[in-house]
Amino acid sequence: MIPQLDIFILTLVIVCAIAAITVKDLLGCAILFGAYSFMMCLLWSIMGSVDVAFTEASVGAGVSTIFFVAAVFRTTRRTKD
Amino acid sequence: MSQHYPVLLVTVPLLSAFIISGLSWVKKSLCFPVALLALGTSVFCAISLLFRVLDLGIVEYHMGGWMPPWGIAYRVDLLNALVLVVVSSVAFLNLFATHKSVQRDFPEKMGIFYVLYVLFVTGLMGITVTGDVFNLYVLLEIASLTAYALIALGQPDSAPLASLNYVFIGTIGACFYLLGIGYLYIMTGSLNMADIASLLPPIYHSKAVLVAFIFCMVGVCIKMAFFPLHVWLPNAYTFAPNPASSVIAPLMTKVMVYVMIRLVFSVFLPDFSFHVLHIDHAIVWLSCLAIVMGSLLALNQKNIKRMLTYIIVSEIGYMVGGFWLGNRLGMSGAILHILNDAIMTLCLFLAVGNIAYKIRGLDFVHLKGLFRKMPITMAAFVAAGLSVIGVPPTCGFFSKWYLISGAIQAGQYGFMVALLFSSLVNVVLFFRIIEIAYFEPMETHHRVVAMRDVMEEAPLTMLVPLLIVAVSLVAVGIYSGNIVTHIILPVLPKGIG
Amino acid sequence: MEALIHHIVGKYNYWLYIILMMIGLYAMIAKNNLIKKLVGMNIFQTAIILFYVSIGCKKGATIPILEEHGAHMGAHTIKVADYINPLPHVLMLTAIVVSVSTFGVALALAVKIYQKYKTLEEDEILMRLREK
Amino acid sequence: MKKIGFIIVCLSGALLLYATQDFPRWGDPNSPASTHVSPRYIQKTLEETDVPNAVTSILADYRGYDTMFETTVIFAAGMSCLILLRVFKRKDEDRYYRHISTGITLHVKGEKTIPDRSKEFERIDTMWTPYDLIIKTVSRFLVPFIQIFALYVLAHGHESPGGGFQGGVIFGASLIIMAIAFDLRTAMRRFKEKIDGLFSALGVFIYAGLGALCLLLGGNFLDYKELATIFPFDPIEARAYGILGVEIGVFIAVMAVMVCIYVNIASEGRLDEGL
Repeated sequence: MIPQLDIFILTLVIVCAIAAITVKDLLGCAILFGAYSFMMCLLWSIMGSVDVAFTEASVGAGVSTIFFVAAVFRTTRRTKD
Repeated sequence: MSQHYPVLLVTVPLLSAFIISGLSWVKKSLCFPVALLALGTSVFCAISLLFRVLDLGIVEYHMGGWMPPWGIAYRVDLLNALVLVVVSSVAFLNLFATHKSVQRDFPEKMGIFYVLYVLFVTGLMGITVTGDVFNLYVLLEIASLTAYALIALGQPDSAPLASLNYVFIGTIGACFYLLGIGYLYIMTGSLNMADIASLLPPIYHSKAVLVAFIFCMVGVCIKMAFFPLHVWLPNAYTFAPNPASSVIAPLMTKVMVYVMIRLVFSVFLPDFSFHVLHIDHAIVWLSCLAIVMGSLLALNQKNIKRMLTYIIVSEIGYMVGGFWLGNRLGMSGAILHILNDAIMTLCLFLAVGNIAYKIRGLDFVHLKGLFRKMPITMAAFVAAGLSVIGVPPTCGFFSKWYLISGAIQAGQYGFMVALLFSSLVNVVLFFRIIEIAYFEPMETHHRVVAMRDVMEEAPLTMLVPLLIVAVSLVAVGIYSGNIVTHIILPVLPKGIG
Repeated sequence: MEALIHHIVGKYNYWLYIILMMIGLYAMIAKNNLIKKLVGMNIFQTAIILFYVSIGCKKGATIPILEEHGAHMGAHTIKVADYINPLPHVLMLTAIVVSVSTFGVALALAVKIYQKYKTLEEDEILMRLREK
Repeated sequence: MKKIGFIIVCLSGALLLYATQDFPRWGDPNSPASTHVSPRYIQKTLEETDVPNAVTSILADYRGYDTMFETTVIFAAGMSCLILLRVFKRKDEDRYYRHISTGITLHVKGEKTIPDRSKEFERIDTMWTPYDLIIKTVSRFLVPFIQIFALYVLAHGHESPGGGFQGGVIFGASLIIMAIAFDLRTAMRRFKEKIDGLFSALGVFIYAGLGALCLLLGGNFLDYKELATIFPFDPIEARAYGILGVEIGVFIAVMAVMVCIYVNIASEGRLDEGL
């Protein structure tokens, strides 16, 4: 594993996390949240836990994002914070 | 077959949950009998297990035949067995008692309701019986997840919001617990309770173990609604549907108190918790605060169910404080109170369920003249109320007696004063209800009925379990001496004075 | 200086998981929108998963999938230090599943709340409740 | 609230940072976590279970009991979404139909209906009309491949990353893609709600039932080596096949539950219109 890559992805994860909770649009939040999950999945596959990374890629970045978008579709995109 | 009791206890309801879920699409009327049969089997297994443990000592069971540090093991001692009997019988009685109101309130979703109910009980029993810290987390999540759903089925206005708040706070609690066991894992490399306990003593002074202890305890305290962390409980339990609240309220918090006791006894060991950390005084003072604040907030309520939820908050203070007194009397009082409080809370909530089955609202104004309308239900309610207050023949008196003697022995007079204060407040609370229900005339629109004093009791299937519970209040009280000497005292570890 | 760098490289993964977890916890407590709180909850859970995965890590080891021919040479040829610790991975598979289940149920609850109040902001909902 | 939140967050963050001082270094092969319990899994997995992927063997065998409850959590989530959102009474809502040849839309109120599958009219959603030829065609091509990949992930879980859970999620996702690209009604016609409910229970039932079968054959719960008494395997192989069996159970349950949660959220429990 390459430390530079590791640190780069760790930074991206934190940026995505902060962006996901500050963006003022829930649909955008859903997509950023998917990106966050995907970055996390990359991080874990760098650390060698392939099974966890695979699960996170299919669940966190895949299905939860779909649930999220479906819920936003049924509710609203508006958010005050 | 008898060596398989620990696992049958959990897996019979689990398997039946899937059968019920299948039946709910095919033939709804069969769901209830299957659930009843499954929980009845668990009651049988739990009681046989208790006798087996009394005869043979600790019973172990290894899942998949793998030895403990590698596989998951169940380890049943008298404490587990006692709590298992409580959990299974409370769930069984409540299932039987609330069938009518489930039928009335959820005609279409009855099957799925029973699936969630049985899974909830499975989760609680799994928490109680397990000897593996991670397995405990998974089962905790099953119990919580089903509890969220059951609570959200209540009042359509506020129940979903209360439930969502419970989701947030409950998840923080469960995650703190997970983090705590992560810290234990990084320091010891094991997940089995007995194994961790044998590996911990050399590293007692490590900072990570201290933080692990704090996070596990905070997580468990959130789940059991210990006073400053209780904010989710009153709303969630008040707005929950009656058939669900009368199983969640008696069991969830008590099982979490059990988890706290289990963590102290078999993971961190009393030696660490009492002699290395010196936090027992602080926790006893916090629980005094919990008792006093719970009672005061209960005084402030105008809805009977909401009042009961605050009484639960103060009862949690009894158990936690009694346990952290750190002597044999206080600890046996706390463990006995798990049993007693489960029965009392069940009785109170079943009575409230019966009242709600016949009357529109549960505010105090709706209770006027209820003694004439539902005398049997109200008699059971009063019996449970007397037990909460702590009047001698009922079981509440005995556990309170142990707690108070424990407080005196430990020199914690503040805790004693808090207990007495809360008993006084309970007197006010229950006599206020008795006054409204007995002396005030019935509500105006019932006046014609009131003149003739027509009894309008809940159906027999709801009354009989209520009466069984009310009788067991007294029965457990009478036999509490035996329970303490034969079941509770042998559980306490040696080093406790 | 050398010691400091040594220290940082040894622990930075643990620090970053703490930062992530605190972001999640802060969002859960301080955000007003229910769905934002949910996102915070998920970040919080994922941070704990990151922590566990970091526990399992071993420098210079490969993924915990053994090569088949190892079986014929006997157990003593399998060097433990060559493979990453698989136990935390298993625990975290369970934790991921739990987090997606909680997420699904919480979204269902949020949809139900929206049906009733037509808003997802907590203060607006509480205002509606108080008006009644 | 923001200030209180900030204080709580800072306090717990400081506590956690304080504890990291005593941690073993990151990636240290001699830390207790890597030397106490886990070496046995790595050394013995091939010998004892005949599965090269240590994660799969721990997941489904050494700690299989956890995984059974993990699947139960998923099942409970599916049932919770169903009971929370599902509306069994059909509400008389406004519906829109499009006359296929002319493109005129009809607005139908109340109970009067045009049969949903009549040849001249097609039902369209009130909020959202997914009508994109490219997406439909591409998803029609992709779905079978996704499903085959899901089955591959399931079957190959012993030797490579993956297993029942991941496979089930991917298979469920393929059904969800169908629901998004066409519409919810089309997908639900292929995969009926009743079947979905039965599958989700069946999957976990397979898992727990296999465990109970081992118990009936005389072993402990989930002791797969007892399967060798009724099937023609030797005990070690029996463990590998037992793991495959429970993975299939997990696959079925997860697939069904993912679809169940999605359709209930997307259609607010009416299984009628939705994303």
